[in-house]
Amino acid sequence: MGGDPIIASWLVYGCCGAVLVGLGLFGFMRPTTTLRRVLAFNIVGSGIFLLFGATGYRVPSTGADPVPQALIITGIVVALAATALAVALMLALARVSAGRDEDA
Amino acid sequence: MVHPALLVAPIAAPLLAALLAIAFPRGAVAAALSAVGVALVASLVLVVEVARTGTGAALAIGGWPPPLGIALEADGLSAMFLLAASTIGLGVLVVAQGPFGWTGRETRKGYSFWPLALCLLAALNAIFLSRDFFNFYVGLELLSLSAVALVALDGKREAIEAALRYLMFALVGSLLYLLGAALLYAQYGTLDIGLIAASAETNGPTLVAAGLMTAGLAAKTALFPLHAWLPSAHTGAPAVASAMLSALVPKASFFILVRVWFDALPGQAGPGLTLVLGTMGAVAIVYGSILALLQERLKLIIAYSTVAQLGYLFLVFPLAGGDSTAQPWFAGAWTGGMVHAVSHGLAKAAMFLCAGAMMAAAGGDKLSDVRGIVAKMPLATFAFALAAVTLMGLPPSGGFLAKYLMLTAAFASGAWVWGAVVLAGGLLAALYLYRPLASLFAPADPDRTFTSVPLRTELVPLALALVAVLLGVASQFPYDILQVGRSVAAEAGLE
Amino acid sequence: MIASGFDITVCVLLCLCALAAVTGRDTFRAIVFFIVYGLLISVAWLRIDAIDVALAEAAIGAGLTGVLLLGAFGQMGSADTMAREPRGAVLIALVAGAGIGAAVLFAVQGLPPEGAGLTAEVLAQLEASGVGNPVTAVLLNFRGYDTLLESIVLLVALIGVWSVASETGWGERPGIVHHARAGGTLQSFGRFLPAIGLVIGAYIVWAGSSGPGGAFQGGTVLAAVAILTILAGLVDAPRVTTRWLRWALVMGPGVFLGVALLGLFGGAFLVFPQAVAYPAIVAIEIVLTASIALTLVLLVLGPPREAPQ
Amino acid sequence: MSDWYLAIGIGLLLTLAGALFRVWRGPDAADRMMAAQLTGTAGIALVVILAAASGDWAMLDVGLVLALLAALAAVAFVKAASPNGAGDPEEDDLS
Repeated sequence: MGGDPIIASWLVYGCCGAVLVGLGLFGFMRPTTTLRRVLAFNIVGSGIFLLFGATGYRVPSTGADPVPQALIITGIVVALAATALAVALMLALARVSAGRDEDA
Repeated sequence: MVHPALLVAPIAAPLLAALLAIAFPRGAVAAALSAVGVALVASLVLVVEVARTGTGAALAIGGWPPPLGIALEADGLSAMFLLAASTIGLGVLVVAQGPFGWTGRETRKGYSFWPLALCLLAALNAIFLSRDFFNFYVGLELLSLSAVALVALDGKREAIEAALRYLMFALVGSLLYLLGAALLYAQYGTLDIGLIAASAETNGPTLVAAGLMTAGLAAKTALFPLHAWLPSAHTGAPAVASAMLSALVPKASFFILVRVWFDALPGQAGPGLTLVLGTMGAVAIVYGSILALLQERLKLIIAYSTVAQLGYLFLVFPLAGGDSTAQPWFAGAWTGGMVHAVSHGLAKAAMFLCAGAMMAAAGGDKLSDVRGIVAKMPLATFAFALAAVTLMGLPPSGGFLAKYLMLTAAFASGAWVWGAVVLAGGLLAALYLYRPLASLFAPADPDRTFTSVPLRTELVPLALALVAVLLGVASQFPYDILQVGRSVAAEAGLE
Repeated sequence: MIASGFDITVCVLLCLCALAAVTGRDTFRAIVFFIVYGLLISVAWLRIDAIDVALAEAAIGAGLTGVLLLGAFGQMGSADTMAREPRGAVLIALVAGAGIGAAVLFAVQGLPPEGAGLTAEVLAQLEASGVGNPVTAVLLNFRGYDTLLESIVLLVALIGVWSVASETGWGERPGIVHHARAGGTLQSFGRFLPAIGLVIGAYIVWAGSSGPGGAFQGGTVLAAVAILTILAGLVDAPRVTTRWLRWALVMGPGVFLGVALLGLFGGAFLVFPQAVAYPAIVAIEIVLTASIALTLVLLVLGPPREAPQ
Repeated sequence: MSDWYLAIGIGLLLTLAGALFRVWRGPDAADRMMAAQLTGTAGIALVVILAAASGDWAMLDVGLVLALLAALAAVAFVKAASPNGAGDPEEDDLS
């Protein structure tokens, strides 16, 4: 059993990243709540990271390219910072509009 | 060869001051003013050096040249934008001492403002000096997060709502940009602008990458129809913050867009893309102007004017990059766009600061509130009028120089439609600025009283508006500076 | 053959989780799917040999982000209900998402299959960088400037989070008051896990100089420990006006920036001469870890709470 | 050798898929939480399998982190289910 892979790992994960980006963008743009939008934003982000990381693994014999890995770690942290700010704004908005009609 | 400290100071000094302001809020004002002062001096020296030597300055951070490391580089464009950002930044911070200065007790707004404003300025400078597409991304995120927090600073429901909407646009804009940068790296194995330019070719992945970057950056620059976040965000923020948000923040994403198409991928913009960007810019000019005409509040007029004025920036793409033949007027169109970015920044900051001062004096910013304020605040009113001259593009202002260069290019290349848009934009600006001006200069109601405001809130916008005019008076100097360090391709337009 | 089967199964499950997280009306379910998604994506990272990223994704993506979203959901309660979805808007989102996804797919499959990126350049300079882990070398040396800015992005986000406090809340402790039954399961969790977590976190920071790991991953684990004890109601976060807290927050980026500026005396910025590169980077990593961990804890907790009535 | 490990990995992924179905169906928040915790266990097993398959034992660190963070997620689940996000179900039982 075994044998050569039918399709290179990097291409599988690269394409998966592209699909995740599409799904996440759909989730971001469809009419929904802020919390769900923030969640979708994180899916778009991780899709981009996966795609980026996968393209760094095109020549498995040399190992994964460390530069995209480092950039992705930076990106993950930045995404968390943005998520935290969005959540805080969302909760603040809920607080100041408590008692008033929430429709947006 | 300039000392590396000159390139580092505009970024490091505000960052250091921001850290200080977080740890030791009592010293925030002093730290902020001295740091931005240092940044201003450094960028002034850079501009002079760049003009004198006719070459840019570069520094490989950590001694690692690209592609492994990141390089800072100041060409003419960087130097001009740095100088504009530091000038406006210093002016804004001087005024901000009033509402946000240390009052003996730490407050939510007084504590938060300084680190946010300083990081915003540092992020701008970092972007203007960078040559690396991922470093641009980190700079953009630093810029966006501090800008969003400044929008929300007021704490009212409208402000928080505007901040949230702004954040959503900014986040998706950054992600699309990052996706493009990732694809470029996957294609060329580098993120450095110069190295990408050296090996760039026209192929599918490159075009998708550039398209994604363009879409993301256009959303961050509030290009029509992706402008929906701007007016509410800029009016919801405190006036000093609005000055930076309207004058500077959209310029950073525009700056990156210019780097993408003119420096990294010269010759790759097809006529379709430049037509789309130019058309959206033209629509923005008309749409923003009409909405500015319909507003009753001073800050909203200024904010919609920003939507319109940002439209001009995108006319650079068809004017300086549409055709396949290199022509002398392309350089003129490109330079015109950049001069417009700088002079609009100065004038818009002046206007928002005036609006802030007038709001403080009149207790509101409806046109009826500020009616006849000239008697009480002649300097601020004059500053507003001077800034209006620049936005309308009247001689001898920087706005005139910008529009003159763009018009010349438009008519020389036979692209008279774009020329007509530039002309119409000037007329529309005159129209929508006429109403606030008429109101400010009207005779005041005899029993209307205004609160007194500190003199510096009038002097700073006056100084900024004067600089915007001077830019046009000394027209040769900015023109020459902007040519320094331009690649041949950029000299000849996008090809 | 088997390898491809494994990869494809992972990707299908990933896409299913993402789909479930972005559709439907139940927000709680969406968040649960998002957490499982983070877990699967860590597995994906291991398959493409990116252990450092897998660690970051496990700690941040599946961990802290999920906790942040769950916390927000718990506090939003019924405020997080959705208005009716207009068909047209859903369709536009569908077309835009599918269009961009397809364009990216097209770009990915059009990439040259042999791009090795900068692997060779990084490995050639690895010795000069002072550390043995190529990813850490890029993060803290070759592209240390990005990391410096990133550590400040975290701080700016925190100031932004704090700045939306209510006017009366300034000076209070961040986040809501957590409580748990004395001696209950939650409290025992909060007493038992931190010891293990501290060891794991410190180990991951330490391992980062030679193998997978580093300041961000380790800092996140340490942050998770602190959050756990706070959620268990065992300790309360310090007031946002506490002086030591603020100095500790800026210490990491501050030391990093200071070391970077030292280079200016030699006409360079952010240089690590090879002789001192290893100790310098490890020292920066340690202070950076402390600041990052603290910042992350406070980011997850949220703005200072309302003053007690 | 590594193919055997990956084959086992596919099996694990299938059990994980089963748990995913439970997350989707619910019907209670508690069902979803339990199913998610189950996927956490499967995920750690996957990490161990992958470490064995590639012989790179540094991958086990990822398993450690996942295990620790799963505990935090469990606590967060419990918190999210309580009325204002601050409580403890054991406490609520008593009151």
